[in-house]
Amino acid sequence: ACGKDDKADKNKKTDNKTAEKTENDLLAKVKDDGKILIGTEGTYPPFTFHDTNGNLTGFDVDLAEEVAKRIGVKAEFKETQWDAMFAGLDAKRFDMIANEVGIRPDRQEKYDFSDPYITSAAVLVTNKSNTKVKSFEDIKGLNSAQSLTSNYGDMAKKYGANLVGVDGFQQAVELLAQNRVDVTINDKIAYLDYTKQKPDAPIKIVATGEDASSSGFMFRKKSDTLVDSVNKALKDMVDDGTYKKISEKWFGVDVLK
Amino acid sequence: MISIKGLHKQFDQLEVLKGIDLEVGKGKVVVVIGPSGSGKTTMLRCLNVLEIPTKGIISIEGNSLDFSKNVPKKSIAVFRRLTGMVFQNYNLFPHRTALENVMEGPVVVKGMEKSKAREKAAALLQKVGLGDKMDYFPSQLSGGQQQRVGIARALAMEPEVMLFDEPTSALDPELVGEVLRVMKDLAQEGMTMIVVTHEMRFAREAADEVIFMDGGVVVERNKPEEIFINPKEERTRKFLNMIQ
Amino acid sequence: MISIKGLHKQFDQLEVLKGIDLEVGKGKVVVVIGPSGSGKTTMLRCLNVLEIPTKGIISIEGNSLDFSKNVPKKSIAVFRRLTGMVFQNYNLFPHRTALENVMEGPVVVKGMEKSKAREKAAALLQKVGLGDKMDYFPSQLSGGQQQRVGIARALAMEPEVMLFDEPTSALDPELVGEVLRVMKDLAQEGMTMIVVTHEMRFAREAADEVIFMDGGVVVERNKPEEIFINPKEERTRKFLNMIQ
Amino acid sequence: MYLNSIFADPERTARLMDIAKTSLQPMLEGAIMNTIPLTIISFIVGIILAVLTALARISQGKVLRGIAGVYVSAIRGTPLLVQLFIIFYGLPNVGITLDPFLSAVIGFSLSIGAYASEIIRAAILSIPKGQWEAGYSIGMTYAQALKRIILPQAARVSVPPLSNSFISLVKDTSLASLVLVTEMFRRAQEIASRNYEFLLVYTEAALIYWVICFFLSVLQQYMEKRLDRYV
Amino acid sequence: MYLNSIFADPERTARLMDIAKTSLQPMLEGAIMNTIPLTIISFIVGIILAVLTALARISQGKVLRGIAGVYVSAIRGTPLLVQLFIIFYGLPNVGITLDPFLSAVIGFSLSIGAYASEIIRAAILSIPKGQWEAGYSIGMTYAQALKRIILPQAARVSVPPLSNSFISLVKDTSLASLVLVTEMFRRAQEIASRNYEFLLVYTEAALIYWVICFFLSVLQQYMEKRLDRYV
Ligand SMILES: Nc1ncnc2c1ncn2[C@@H]1O[C@H](COP(=O)(O)OP(=O)(O)OP(=O)(O)O)[C@@H](O)[C@H]1O
Ligand SMILES: Nc1ncnc2c1ncn2[C@@H]1O[C@H](COP(=O)(O)OP(=O)(O)OP(=O)(O)O)[C@@H](O)[C@H]1O
Ligand SMILES: [Mg+2]
Ligand SMILES: [Mg+2]
Repeated sequence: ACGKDDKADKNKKTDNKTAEKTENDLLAKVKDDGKILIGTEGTYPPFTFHDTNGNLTGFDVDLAEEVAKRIGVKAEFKETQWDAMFAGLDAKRFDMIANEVGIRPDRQEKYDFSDPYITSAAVLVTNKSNTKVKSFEDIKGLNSAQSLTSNYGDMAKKYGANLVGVDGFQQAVELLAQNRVDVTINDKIAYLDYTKQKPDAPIKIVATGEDASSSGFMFRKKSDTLVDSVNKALKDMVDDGTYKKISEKWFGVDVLK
Repeated sequence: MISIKGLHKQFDQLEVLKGIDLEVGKGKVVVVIGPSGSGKTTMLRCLNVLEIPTKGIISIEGNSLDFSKNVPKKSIAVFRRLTGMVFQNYNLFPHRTALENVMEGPVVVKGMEKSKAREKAAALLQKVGLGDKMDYFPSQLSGGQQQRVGIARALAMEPEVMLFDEPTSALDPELVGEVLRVMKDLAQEGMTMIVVTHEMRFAREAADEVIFMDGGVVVERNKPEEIFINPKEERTRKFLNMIQ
Repeated sequence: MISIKGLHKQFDQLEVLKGIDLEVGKGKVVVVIGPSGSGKTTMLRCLNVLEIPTKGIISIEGNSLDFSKNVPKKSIAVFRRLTGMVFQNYNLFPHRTALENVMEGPVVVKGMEKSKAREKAAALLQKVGLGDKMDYFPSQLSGGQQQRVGIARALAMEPEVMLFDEPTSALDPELVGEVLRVMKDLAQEGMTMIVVTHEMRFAREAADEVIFMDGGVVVERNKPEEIFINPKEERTRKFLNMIQ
Repeated sequence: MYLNSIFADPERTARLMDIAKTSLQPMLEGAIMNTIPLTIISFIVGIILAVLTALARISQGKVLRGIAGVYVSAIRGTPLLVQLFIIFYGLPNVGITLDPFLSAVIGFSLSIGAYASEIIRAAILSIPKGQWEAGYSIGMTYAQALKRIILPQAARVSVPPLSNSFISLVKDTSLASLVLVTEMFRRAQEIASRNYEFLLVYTEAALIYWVICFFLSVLQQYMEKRLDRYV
Repeated sequence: MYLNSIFADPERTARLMDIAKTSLQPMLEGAIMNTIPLTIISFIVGIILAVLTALARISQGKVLRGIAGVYVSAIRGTPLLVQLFIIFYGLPNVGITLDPFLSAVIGFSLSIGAYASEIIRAAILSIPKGQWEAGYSIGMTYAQALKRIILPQAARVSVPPLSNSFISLVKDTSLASLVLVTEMFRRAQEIASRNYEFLLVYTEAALIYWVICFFLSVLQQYMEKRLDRYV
């Protein structure tokens, strides 16, 4: 680097500084832009899905929108598949993920989470005609349809089931109905939504897990400023009853705990 | 003995053969001449049943097909083996060597043992002067050599009559001679032959009879020395003037 | 005036032209004969610069290219327009009508206005006797007609010299005449022509000189009446015997 | 059994009919707004790229030939999904952040460019050398002969295989949802994930694709006929 | 910037390197156990189907031609994903329940059968009529001429476009995960869904695909050369 390049170097440094600033202060950036980019699947009812008019809606969507409002920015949702959601967050195409993402230690290694906003139990689901499986202990050696993206797979493995990888709950149910697998472990709320839509589905809950798991909004690491204000907004919502209203709208009960 | 009676061939609207009658005695050599489009090729193709005539009867050595009725595929395949066809542009199988080209018929159609077929094919290639080119692919042979392989391939099926459709017209002038020589040898050995060609040397030296076709009919037939020097028909005279 | 000096052409190992020297006066007609592989086509292609000679000098009407040095692409394109080439197998553009084939050069290469080019092309087609076939595609024309379109296409570029590579050898015998007639007319109008052909009638009637090539060199050159009746070289005599 | 159960249960039949009806509009919207424009734009850009690549691959220049060769091999050798992934989620890491639609166009064009270049290369090589020479002999340059003589004839032989590519592209655009383009199949997924009738809704989407592809194959036949005019 | 950030952060670099290393084995396993066998079996079955379809489409029989035409149109016109979906999740509704691997083989074979039939049909039609006639003239039947004369020559012209299909198939097998076949890309998804490095792991999978496709294109070149022997 001779003299001539010095100036360019200097420019770069200052550039870097501003970049660093916005990088460390995501909240400031979001406020600057007046909008928060939220990644979501849009195909996971009742959390994030499209209503009959084609509009994106759901529990996570409503919550995220309310949070954005309280931060004072517009919520802009970006819909894509599960894998692309993570890559999109890494690539800074989204600031936050609102997709009922379970808070798990391995995820916390790479990402930041908000405080949990929902707690749900795991349920063991079988075909209606199945009389043998009565508890989680019974699934040892049986085939369990599990999505790659959920923590229920680990649970099934823990109880000794053989995992059959599927892309979502719907596929698992299809396999159960056709007796191609024996069981699936999944989110109780998702199960309830499914049976509401398809009351004649030949499936039933045979057991409910004791330890419930909780989900939250997900962020890139070092998003502290944004996470803090999101947490604050969440807390305010719980305090002033907004959260309860949204929860009851979707589930009829309060699902926070 | 070959006999053609009332042979007609129609393509869509176009009647190409308008009633051909012809008899060729065993061992005779007939040369067919005539202007382009007069139906020479079509007649040969009908004899090899590559075209199905509209009507007419063809018989070769007692086997006969009457095309006024529906002719079953099977009898066509059988009849086809009575004639050997040599094409203007050779139509050798490009993916087979000279030897394999000649063996193909005996092995596949006649079910001859490979070793026997190979022997036979080698002898035939020897006969047409290609003893040293047996393992060459067609693309590695000159036009004259390819045409001689074509002759050997047809001979391998031991046909009653050999049909030649302008066998030398795609050849360089200096390569014409080698093919004509093989054909003359065949004639001398007593092979019955019908040859469409404008090589007057061949007609003069090897033909028993020359036939002049025009507009789908046989206009004139005569000994070569007669027809060339003293054609009876005006149309024949005009045509001969044009090509000589 | 065309002059070729020390023209050599080598393909990989094979030396095809081994030093050709030739001069052709303005308005003269030269016929080139010789066995297959003797280099006749290669010589014509060198004159049209479809092949780049290994060494040698070609000059046409004062423009000259020396292939001992590196010749820029641009001068090749310019030089190419001095010669018009007529191919053995016509090489017409199949996706263009007869008229469009002839217009293509003037419009695309010379940038002539379309209407003017159309007029000119029509006149040329008239001249080669195809006034009524202008809107036909090549596939709809007989070989003789296609070859005449090929001649018109070359003439449309107003070359100094016309090169013909066996222009009639792919034609049916009765179609040969119509092409030769057009060529004879051209010769009479004073076009300089180099013609590779084995049509002895044409050589006798239209050539000022006949050149016999063999093994990449000019073996003998003479007036047609001399060379056919009384060739000086043994090789020439042998060749003439074979093709006649 | 399936059909049985449908007709045995009039309520279910009605539900399915209703879903089929109401899902038609959003899917068609997705097709018209995104699937079709994406397909057409990518195909056109891809074909231009393919011609250039084909020319590079048959050119004399070794460097040019090498670059084109690596491009074709890399694109043909790796999944389109990953290519789109890299364009949309990978490039921002090196400071290039592209629009969803633009990313999709780039991804699909690169893909068509690689596959079609092989087709066009073969087609160009199948035109007899004599056609080049006839062009040269009346004084044409390489570019002129290519444009006026060779490509129009190469077009004729390439129409059927290029249609194969075109028709595949129509359906491959469903990958665009990965980069946030709401094309038709994404709509189908949205609808099915709400009512869980995946089989029905996907089949309906397949039928719409079929209609589009049918029009394309009619276009193909028309082109073939038109270009065959002179044969 | 990305590269910068990787090398600026040695911990992250080490993590990525480690993921890349440990994910190689399961992916290769998926490739060897499923991706490759699935590709090869489906391609062979598909080609047989394609030849039969091509023959049906150029045959005289109107019914045969019609059936073949609808088959080709339906398969080319609809997404492979939906076809697999119907085979695996739809057929049980009418009482046909198939194995995952078998379902995948059927789906991919049907697909190759349709696309390749167009290629083979064009190749057969490109063999000069004189070759059929030369076969007939020495007494061959249709079947004999086809097998001994026409198909071997058609093979030559079809190798490049069929390789296109083959290479596409390698990557299309990633759809097999939909019907529960754990092929390579599924493995990649499993791995990435544990460590969330989708971009890295997918790119690694793409490289493995590339290697497989590279071998295929070497095979293609060998076949082309072998079949070009006599030209
Ligand atoms: N398959 C076909 N369909 C339609 N017309 C045909 C067919 N084959 C030949 N013809 C027509 O039949 C007529 C006679 O053709 P044929 O080839 O028998 O003549 P030829 O005497 O052999 O002519 P040439 O000397 O040019 O070979 C021509 O007008 C030709 O166009
Ligand atoms: N592009 C090429 N590469 C290699 N060899 C070639 C090429 N073109 C021609 N030759 C060889 O050059 C020699 C002369 O060929 P040329 O075509 O000039 O002969 P010719 O006198 O025109 O013969 P014919 O009468 O057969 O047309 C032949 O041996 C030929 O094989
Ligand atoms: Mg004929
Ligand atoms: Mg020549």
